[in-house]
Amino acid sequence: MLNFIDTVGEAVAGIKDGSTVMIGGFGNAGQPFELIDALLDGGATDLTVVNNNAGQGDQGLALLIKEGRVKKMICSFPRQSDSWHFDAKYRAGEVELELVPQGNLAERIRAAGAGIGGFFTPTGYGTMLAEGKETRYLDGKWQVFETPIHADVALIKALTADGKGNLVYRKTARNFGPIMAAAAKHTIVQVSEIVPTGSLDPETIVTPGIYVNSIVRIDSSGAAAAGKTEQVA
Amino acid sequence: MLNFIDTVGEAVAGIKDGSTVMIGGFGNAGQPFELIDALLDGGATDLTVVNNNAGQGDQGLALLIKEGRVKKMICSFPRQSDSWHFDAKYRAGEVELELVPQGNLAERIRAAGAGIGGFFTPTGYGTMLAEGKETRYLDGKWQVFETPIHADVALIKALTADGKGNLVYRKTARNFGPIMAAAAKHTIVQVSEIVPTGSLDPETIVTPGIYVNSIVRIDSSGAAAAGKTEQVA
Amino acid sequence: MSIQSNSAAGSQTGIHAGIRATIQASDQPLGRDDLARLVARDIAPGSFVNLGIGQPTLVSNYLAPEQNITLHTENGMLGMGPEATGDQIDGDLINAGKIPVTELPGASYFHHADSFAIMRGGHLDICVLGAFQVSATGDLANWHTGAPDAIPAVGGAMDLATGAKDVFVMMTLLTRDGASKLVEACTYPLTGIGCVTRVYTDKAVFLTGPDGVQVRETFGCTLEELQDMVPVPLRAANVDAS
Amino acid sequence: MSIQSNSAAGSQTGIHAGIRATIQASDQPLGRDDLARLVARDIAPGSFVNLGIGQPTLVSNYLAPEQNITLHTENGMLGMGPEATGDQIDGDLINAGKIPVTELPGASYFHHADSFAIMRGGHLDICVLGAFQVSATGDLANWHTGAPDAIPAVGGAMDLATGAKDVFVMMTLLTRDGASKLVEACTYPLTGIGCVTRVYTDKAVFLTGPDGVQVRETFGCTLEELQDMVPVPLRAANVDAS
Repeated sequence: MLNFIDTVGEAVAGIKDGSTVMIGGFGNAGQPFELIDALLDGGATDLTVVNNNAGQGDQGLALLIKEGRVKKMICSFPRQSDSWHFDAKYRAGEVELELVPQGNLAERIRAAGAGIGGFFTPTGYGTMLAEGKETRYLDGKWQVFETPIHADVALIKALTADGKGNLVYRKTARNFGPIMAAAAKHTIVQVSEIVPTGSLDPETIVTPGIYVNSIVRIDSSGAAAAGKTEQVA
Repeated sequence: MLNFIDTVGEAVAGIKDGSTVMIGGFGNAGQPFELIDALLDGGATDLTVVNNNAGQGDQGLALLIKEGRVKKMICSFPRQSDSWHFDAKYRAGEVELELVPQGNLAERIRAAGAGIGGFFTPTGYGTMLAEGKETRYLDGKWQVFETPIHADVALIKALTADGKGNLVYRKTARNFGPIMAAAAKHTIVQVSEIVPTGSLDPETIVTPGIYVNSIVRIDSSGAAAAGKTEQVA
Repeated sequence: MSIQSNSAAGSQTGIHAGIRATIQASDQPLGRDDLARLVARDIAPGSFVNLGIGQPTLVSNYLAPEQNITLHTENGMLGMGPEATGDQIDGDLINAGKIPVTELPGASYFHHADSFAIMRGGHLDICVLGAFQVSATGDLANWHTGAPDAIPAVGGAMDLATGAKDVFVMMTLLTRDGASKLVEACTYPLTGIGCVTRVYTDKAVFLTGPDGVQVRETFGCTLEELQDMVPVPLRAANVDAS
Repeated sequence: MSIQSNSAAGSQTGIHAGIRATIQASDQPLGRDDLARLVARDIAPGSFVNLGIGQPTLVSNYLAPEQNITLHTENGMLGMGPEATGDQIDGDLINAGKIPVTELPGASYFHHADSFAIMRGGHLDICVLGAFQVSATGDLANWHTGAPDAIPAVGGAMDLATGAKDVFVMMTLLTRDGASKLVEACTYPLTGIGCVTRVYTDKAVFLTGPDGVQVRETFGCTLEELQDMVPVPLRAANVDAS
């Protein structure tokens, strides 16, 4: 059931302690900063977070980690020049890390949304990230068995939603949004704009409304300004 | 390498005897009739054809089957009121049939294009279409192991191509086109229109040109007229 | 036996009171259109639904705009509208039965793998299918008679049976020969195991599941008369059963 | 040792004759830019290419428009243009290194699973990566030093190494301590097995594969001097080797 919600606080209010939360974005593009801030304010803890990275600087996911609210990170690239909060928590043994090659991360998320119970892929074969995993020789190469990553909640950012919850994205901010929307039981989307149903061309909709549960509009001028600032930072 | 080709005959000239050929379309929507006719004229035989159906009436794929050029059909729905050519060949034991649930057909084609060596899916578990297949209990249900369907050639129909081979489709004529384009070694596309590179909105491209090898434009008024006729038939 | 309120009907109280009254008044077996009307009434507002080829397609005629139902067709579309007529007919816009249809505001198109991901990923609320047989535990047989000379064709039946959150079957209860299509175990080749949650027939609505078969309502017969027709143990549904 | 014509260079005869002459004349180790120029020259016209973070990114500066190369960035784009400057900078348009970039005519955007399907499905012609070590048989180590206190981060490295038709590595041949990065067997944790087909270094271009290492050209050293630096058997490449 689709709901249009006035504030990010209300949008994330149902997220429970112990939830698995997917967070869209690659770098700052597509990061739902306002929803992450609301999650931080909301107090949910003991979270497993799925994101490409593990937080940067002193904002968003990095603060969630700093505050000890993240039990486990599932990501492909935690270590960055400004991932100091994750680095500290990881070295202190206070956050668990499941490191996943980025394409496996994407495909495992896609599998969850598509009803695939597991798949074989060559990525990672023979490396320490495939240690202990089942392998099989298929299509002329050794492949590794990978399983879907499901989530309770996805927090994503899109450009525009219509009244049916259909979404379109903007440039490389699309990244993990569409597959996370499909993989989570409950998908919360922040958008810059909500348009009347019928305004979006049906040929160009990227995420059909069937994957969307809650939509909150963020003032786009403010969001754009924030994006600029963060990009420079 | 992308080529724009003047005639359907030249476009399909390289298809060899014994090839696996994917043919797009669901019903008449998205069927590349002109390319199929050219394949019929071209004489290639001993083909394995992947299509949702097994030919209808006295046209296209049905004629290819009638002429004995199809060794094996991989499809989900061969039997229709007007699939008489397939029916006759099948009953005579002159065409092999691999019957695949439609979603498994789509996902197996997708897997081939995406570099997935195999996957588990609940569809078909416990039915005669899963007999002899490996099964595994995953995510709380029994699932069946399915393998990718690769092809030498895909024949598909799109609405518009640009100079980079990027494609957009029209309504439910999209169906198998995008996944077949990715699954075949060589993808041949018939389009109604070729537009200058840069004319298509990068947000709305469905098949990126990386999946396209040959493009031939079919006079769209003629194609549309043919579509109407076939729809009524 | 009275009609029990189910969650779908309960959440749209009053919308279809007129229709409900009509059905309650019936002491005859339901015709195909009345059955379609009943199924339509039972679909919760806001649901995403796939209607199978044949009898289930009739359900679309009775969905009220207030229900805000989105129809999926597995050949790549959400937001399918009614069958196209006259100038609306467009060869590029068809449903899974290859019938020309229309597009409603808010529709979207996608390719076949994405379309079946919607089904197989468990995102559809309800799929309504025809059937040859349904077993007491919800096994479905609807794609193949098993006749040795039959050419099999499965289409999307197995994906729909496996993927939707609820699978409703619509069928006549008895074959032309008077045999029950609700059976202890299917004798026709299976489409899916334990997937059917409700069976809408001309004589009764059944709830199927691991605990056996409950009867939600009957049309033109008593529970006892129904039991005589059906070779599986029946019991009346609890109010909160569906 | 002279530069051998490879298929890429051969198919674009004349386009980069000037660049080639420059490299041939060099009897010094190549600088990073000259190396990037060399890699750019070796990419066949019409190729789809992914350039890894760091040194490989320099290659984009030397791709000639006539080569008609399409750049892929794994965060969801084909047709990536040069780095954005000034008003072009758009936080929603970045590359895999999170640097703002531009969009060329004919670009397209897609989500992460579709983007990695392009790589993993074997559709990219070439991917150019940096490396810590490459083995004689083309094993790649480029994601992790293996140091016990290091926080590992893999990103898309393993997908790129496994998926592209050809994997080119760009690196200095020697570490700061003078150890060869071309090794008999990698001591750092592996990124992929047998995936590297060419290694571009400041001192030589190597062709790697199941049959061992061939040297296509040297820069500022003889094959014998090179062999003294590298602990794997080297042989001169055949003209048709690459």
